[in-house]
Amino acid sequence: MSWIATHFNYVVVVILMMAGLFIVFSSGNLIKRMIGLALFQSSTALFYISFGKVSGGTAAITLDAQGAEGQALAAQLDPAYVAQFGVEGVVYSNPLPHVLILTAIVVGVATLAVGLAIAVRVRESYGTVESDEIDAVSRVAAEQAEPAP
Amino acid sequence: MNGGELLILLALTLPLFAAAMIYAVGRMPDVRETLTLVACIGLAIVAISIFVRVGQGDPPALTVAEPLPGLAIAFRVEPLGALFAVMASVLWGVNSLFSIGYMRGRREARQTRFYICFALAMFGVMGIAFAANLFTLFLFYEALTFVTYPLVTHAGTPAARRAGRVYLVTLVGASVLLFLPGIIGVQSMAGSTTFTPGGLLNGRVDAAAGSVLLLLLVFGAAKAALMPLHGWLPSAMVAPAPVSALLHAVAVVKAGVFAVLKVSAYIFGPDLISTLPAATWILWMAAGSIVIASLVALTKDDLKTRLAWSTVSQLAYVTSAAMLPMASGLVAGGLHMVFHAVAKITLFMCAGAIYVATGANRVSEIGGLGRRMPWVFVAFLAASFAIVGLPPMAAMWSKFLLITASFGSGEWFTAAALIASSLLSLVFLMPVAFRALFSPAGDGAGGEFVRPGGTPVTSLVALCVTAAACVVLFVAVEPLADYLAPIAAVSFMETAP
Amino acid sequence: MQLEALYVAQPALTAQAPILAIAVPLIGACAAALAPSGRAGWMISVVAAMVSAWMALAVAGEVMREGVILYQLGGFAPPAGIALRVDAMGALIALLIGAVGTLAAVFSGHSLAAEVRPEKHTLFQAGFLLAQAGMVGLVYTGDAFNAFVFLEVSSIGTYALVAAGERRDRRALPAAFNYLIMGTIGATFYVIGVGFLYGATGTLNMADMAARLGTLDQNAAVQAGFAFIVAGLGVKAAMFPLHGWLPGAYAHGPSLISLFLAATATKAAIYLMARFLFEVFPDGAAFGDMFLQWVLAPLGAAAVIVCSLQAVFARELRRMIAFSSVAQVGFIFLGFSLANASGLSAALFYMTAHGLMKAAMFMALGGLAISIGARRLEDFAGVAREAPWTAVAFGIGAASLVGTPLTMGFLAKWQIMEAALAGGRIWIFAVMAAGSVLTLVYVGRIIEVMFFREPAPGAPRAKESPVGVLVPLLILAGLSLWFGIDASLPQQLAQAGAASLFEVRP
Amino acid sequence: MTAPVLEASFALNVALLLMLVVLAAAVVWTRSLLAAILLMSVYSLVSATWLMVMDAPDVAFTEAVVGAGISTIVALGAILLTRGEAVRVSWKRQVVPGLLAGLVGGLLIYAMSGLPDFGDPASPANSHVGRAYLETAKRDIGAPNVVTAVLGSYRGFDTLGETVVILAACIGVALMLGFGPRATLAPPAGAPGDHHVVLRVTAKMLVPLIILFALYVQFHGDLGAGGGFQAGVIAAVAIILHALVFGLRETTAAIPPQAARAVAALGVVVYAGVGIVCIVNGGGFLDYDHLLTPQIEAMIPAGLLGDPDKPHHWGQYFGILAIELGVLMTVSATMITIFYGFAGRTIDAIAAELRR
Repeated sequence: MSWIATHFNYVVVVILMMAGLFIVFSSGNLIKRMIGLALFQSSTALFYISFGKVSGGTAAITLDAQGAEGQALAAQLDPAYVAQFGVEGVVYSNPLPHVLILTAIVVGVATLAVGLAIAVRVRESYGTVESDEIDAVSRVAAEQAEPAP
Repeated sequence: MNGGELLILLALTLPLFAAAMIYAVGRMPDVRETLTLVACIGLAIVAISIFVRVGQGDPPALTVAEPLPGLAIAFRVEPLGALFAVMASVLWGVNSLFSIGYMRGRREARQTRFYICFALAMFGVMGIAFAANLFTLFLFYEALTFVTYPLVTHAGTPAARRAGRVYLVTLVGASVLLFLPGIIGVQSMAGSTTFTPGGLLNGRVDAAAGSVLLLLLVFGAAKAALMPLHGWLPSAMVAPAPVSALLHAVAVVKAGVFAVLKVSAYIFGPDLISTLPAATWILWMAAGSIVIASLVALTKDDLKTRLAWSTVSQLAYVTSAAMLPMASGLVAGGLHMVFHAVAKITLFMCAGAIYVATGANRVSEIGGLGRRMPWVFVAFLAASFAIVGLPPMAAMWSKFLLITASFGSGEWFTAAALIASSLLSLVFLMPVAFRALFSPAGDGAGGEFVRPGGTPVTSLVALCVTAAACVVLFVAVEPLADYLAPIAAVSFMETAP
Repeated sequence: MQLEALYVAQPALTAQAPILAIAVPLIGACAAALAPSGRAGWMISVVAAMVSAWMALAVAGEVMREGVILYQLGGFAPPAGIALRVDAMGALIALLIGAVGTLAAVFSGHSLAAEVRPEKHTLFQAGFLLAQAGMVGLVYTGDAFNAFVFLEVSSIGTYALVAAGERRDRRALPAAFNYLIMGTIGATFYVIGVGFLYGATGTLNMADMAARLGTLDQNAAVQAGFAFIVAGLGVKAAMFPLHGWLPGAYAHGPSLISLFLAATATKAAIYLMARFLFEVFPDGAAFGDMFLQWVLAPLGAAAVIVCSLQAVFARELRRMIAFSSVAQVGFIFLGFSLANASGLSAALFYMTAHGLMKAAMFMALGGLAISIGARRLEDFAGVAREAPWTAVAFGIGAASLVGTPLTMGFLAKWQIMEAALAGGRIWIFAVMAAGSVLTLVYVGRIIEVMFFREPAPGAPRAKESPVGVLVPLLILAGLSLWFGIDASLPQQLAQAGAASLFEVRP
Repeated sequence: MTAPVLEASFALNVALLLMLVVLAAAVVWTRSLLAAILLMSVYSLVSATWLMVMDAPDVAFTEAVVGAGISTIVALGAILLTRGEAVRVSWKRQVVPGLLAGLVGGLLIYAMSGLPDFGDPASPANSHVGRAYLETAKRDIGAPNVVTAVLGSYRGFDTLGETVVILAACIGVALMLGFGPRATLAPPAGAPGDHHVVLRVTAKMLVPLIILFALYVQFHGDLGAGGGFQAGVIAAVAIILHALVFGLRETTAAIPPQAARAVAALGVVVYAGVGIVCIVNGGGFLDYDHLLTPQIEAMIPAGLLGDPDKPHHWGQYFGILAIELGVLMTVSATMITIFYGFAGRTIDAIAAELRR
């Protein structure tokens, strides 16, 4: 199997991360930056989930290997493979990354909500959500605060 | 708590207590000044008892706290420190007497603050004198810098503030950049900073590391005003005369040379010093300082500034003494530290006395004044003799020992500088007294005193006492030298040529 | 001061102390959010923070007696379950967080009234307690991913808390936004790094991870894990040049938050980084040492010099002190970069010292901010006359910052410099000395203005801080002094912590 | 032993990932924020589909409700209150960010080569702790859904932290945006909601159904995909739908903002309280096996909890149930609070702020 096939997921993850980071760094619009941040954060989800996938596995909800579903799954796989990597006759994907990513997604939405809320307040206070314009307003204010020479 | 600990504690707390009391009674000048004098006498008694104890071979010691293992705030008195403490406390008393007349005569503002800072400065001096290790010494050394800052800027004028800034920047900067790194270096090489007879670092460092540490520590003690870190001293002369007298002749600059002597005697030790190339470099620089400062003093018309440059030169004597590759140099340095202090305080008090009486502060203004202020100028003449090193003044001995030690160790350059400087000081000091005493009539001779009655009596008494002390110490030099001998681990007979 | 003297052990409580130090402020935060009035919220906040600090003290005492403490959560042994793992180093930092948190909570009573709208007080207290709980959790946890969760617990609320400074200074809003972006990128980098390590080792427990990394050959994933974790935590710890968020957030946020963040937030992140550097990658041999010598040390030095200079030239007082914080982080990293027990111990001690001194300085400014809304340095002219106690407390903090003898800051600098000399790193020693002088310059500027300059005519006059501010303020300043004279408490913990890490790393 | 990689699901994996790349590129490209938000919504749905392919139904569920659902609503609310278009950024300003992103990307690509192959069942990640959960979950916890077992019990402390993060977001948004002046304003005359009878009737029918579904998701969590997070968001969606159709005033009358905030805090109290109860009963924090003391078990009529002789996990069961309840409370109340915050903000409020 060529490297690109075994690591395809990771390459995509990297591309998505770069896209997210690029938006965060390059955009001056606060809302757009939050969107980029969300993209960046969600790419870590893809990262974790990718290495938790087990070939031929199924979701980590315990099945009865003797049941219909279990039988159907086992039929697609080499019995030796199942014997080595299965748990009680069923091959599951790794549940741990799923748990971690559930947490990460929730953290992501929390960050998004707080970030957007701050952005809204910035708009109310400065009349804009563009970094350049905010900087300009701040600079003017700072100069006014200085006493006349 | 044994008697020794109690004595050290007393020596440290007495000035602090005095400062607090002075603050409390600040509104009653008479009480305030009486208190100061009482404190001076008390401190002098304590210092002398410590001095005696050390002489009897029972040096007091006290450990206050140990913030980190191996890093203690501790005190242990040795002969040099005891001598320094006695000298400072006695001169504090004399100077306080002088100050009373001067400050009242000049109607100076913020007198309470002045006395408080003086008391606090003595606290710093006592700590420096008794410190058992470099860390403790450093602590009080810095404290001394900060409590004397308000004294330097006492006048509150822009010039005073500028001088204060130079003072602070030079001293603190040198401490942080040179002295402290040096101390940390010692700690890391030796595992402690305790002053050890014979030298803490002796046998523990190689010549390169030792040289670096020596340079750091000697130049870090910028209060010793070794060129090129001398600039703060002349500029600090904007302070009132008592401040110059006590601090710039006794407490501050002497703390600097005292630190250099301690470092030389107890951190490096004469054996190590004699092997370090840096010691020789410092000797050369000190010799340069001696001559250059004397030359500069020649050009100054302002009396106090002239004296300040003379101090720069004289301090370099002590530094040279500490760096000589000969143990007897240390004794000479210790003696010179004391003798110079007595002489220089006299000179500064005379300058103050002249200023308070006539408002004159330039050499060119004092022609003929001697007729009207004979005591002042006789004292001035006596002290000038001491600075030059003429008999029957005590400073003759220390200078003599120093020159012989230089010859003995083959440092011809230093010896030459010492002789040259003596001749130069003859040129810049003698005319002052002569002009006042023997010039038939001068610019300042005719007019009235600025202050009716001339120099206040207390001030006059003070400067006469110290002038007399210059002579008395001439006789007492041998016991003193013997007292100091342990620091160099040699006896006076060996130091004698 | 001996820990045992401070805390009388109560076995039943002591066993649960690590989790209670986290859970109590968490529940306190909920209670504060439900509180009927700002006053009630304040009282809840004080009590919860105090209990947390008390528990942290219990943990510290236990650690000194027993060594490392393990606390299994949910009754599952690691690596399956999450465990708290407290060593002396963590105990020290948690103690710092607890102490500063308690004093900050007391202080908040007056400062919030002046700086935040009354209807927001309860929420503000809740957010503050969450931040405290998050930081203690971050320090105590022995699980790499759990650390991320607590990193976020301590951060998400504080973004909004910083932004709440807008009432006084609207620049708080963009500063908070910037903080949020940078903080989130940092946390996400950390997660990516943990992902790599998890991918390489299959575990999230830090001790287990360390054991498994020891058996692995160096590969790209492990190295990247290391790099991303350090970079991510570097953002949180304001490691130069990733510190861009810090000056704004500290300078424009409400006093309470500036004070608390400055004293603790960067410390918690630095602590976590230290655990990765010295515990999880115990002999990341070539890689780890190369990083310490060629990356961390130069960055630390650059922070010391550049940010001290920025502080020298800053015009706003709080900004000056914020830049100073970045520079101080540089000092701490210089201590780390020595890569030996004495360097790490010194750096830990420095962290504690810096936490206490910065808390005192920011709290003093907060106390002054109640009466004058000043920002520029000149506006503070002569405050020593109007508010002597506050100014003195600020001065003590500043003295400790400079490294004046008899303050904790002196011993901290002393230790790092001594360790640098002992390790033969003369250049680090020289940078420290130069940094100290620069510190002296800007602190001198501040002190000169505050103590020796006359107030400008017509300028608003400062008032002495109310008692509710003065008490915690003077305690903080007093701690800086006390530990400058008897440093045994922090020193014991720092040394024990450093020693325990370097036992595994000959 | 090589695993069957190029199966149908792998092709699906590749296709979906490529779609994600295209969507991300479009987000980078567009200047319209509305378009970007909608694209992100689509992105979330696609990635939810991909997560199903990756055998992560719980995550897929969450991504769908959170990413495509609530995040989109919040972001739309934000652009309504700010502006809908980003200013064009000159290419010069994009060089440095591009280089930075490229640098990180390059490091990542280099590092990824050190990771095990995709789908490798023997990789460290899939063989150490992750596999241990699969083997022990049934014995220790008894819940069929291993993700729920890990989430609720093995790593229950993480989940507590996560719930607290949600609460922190609630507090943060409430601090920033308050509860919305609009909530107290009378609706403008002739508000559109009044005329859409069909909409109102449908909504009225939908709201209870959605809530019912939320409860199903909640209680089904230990059997299949689902749990407190997903259920909480779904429940919040019901409330949000109500607000959209009937107006914020009506909704806040039914569920006052203060009540929502209180529920969010109480959720964490419930969660942490379970942990404290475990401590009081002599266990460790969140050690659900100590949730039911022998005394309590004795009080429950025999047989109600099944055969007492068989190994049972009622402590774990009740524990997970209780903490999921806490999660549900916090998540739903927080989502509602966030919605109130954004929806309650008006242009009038903006004007008032600017005047102030």
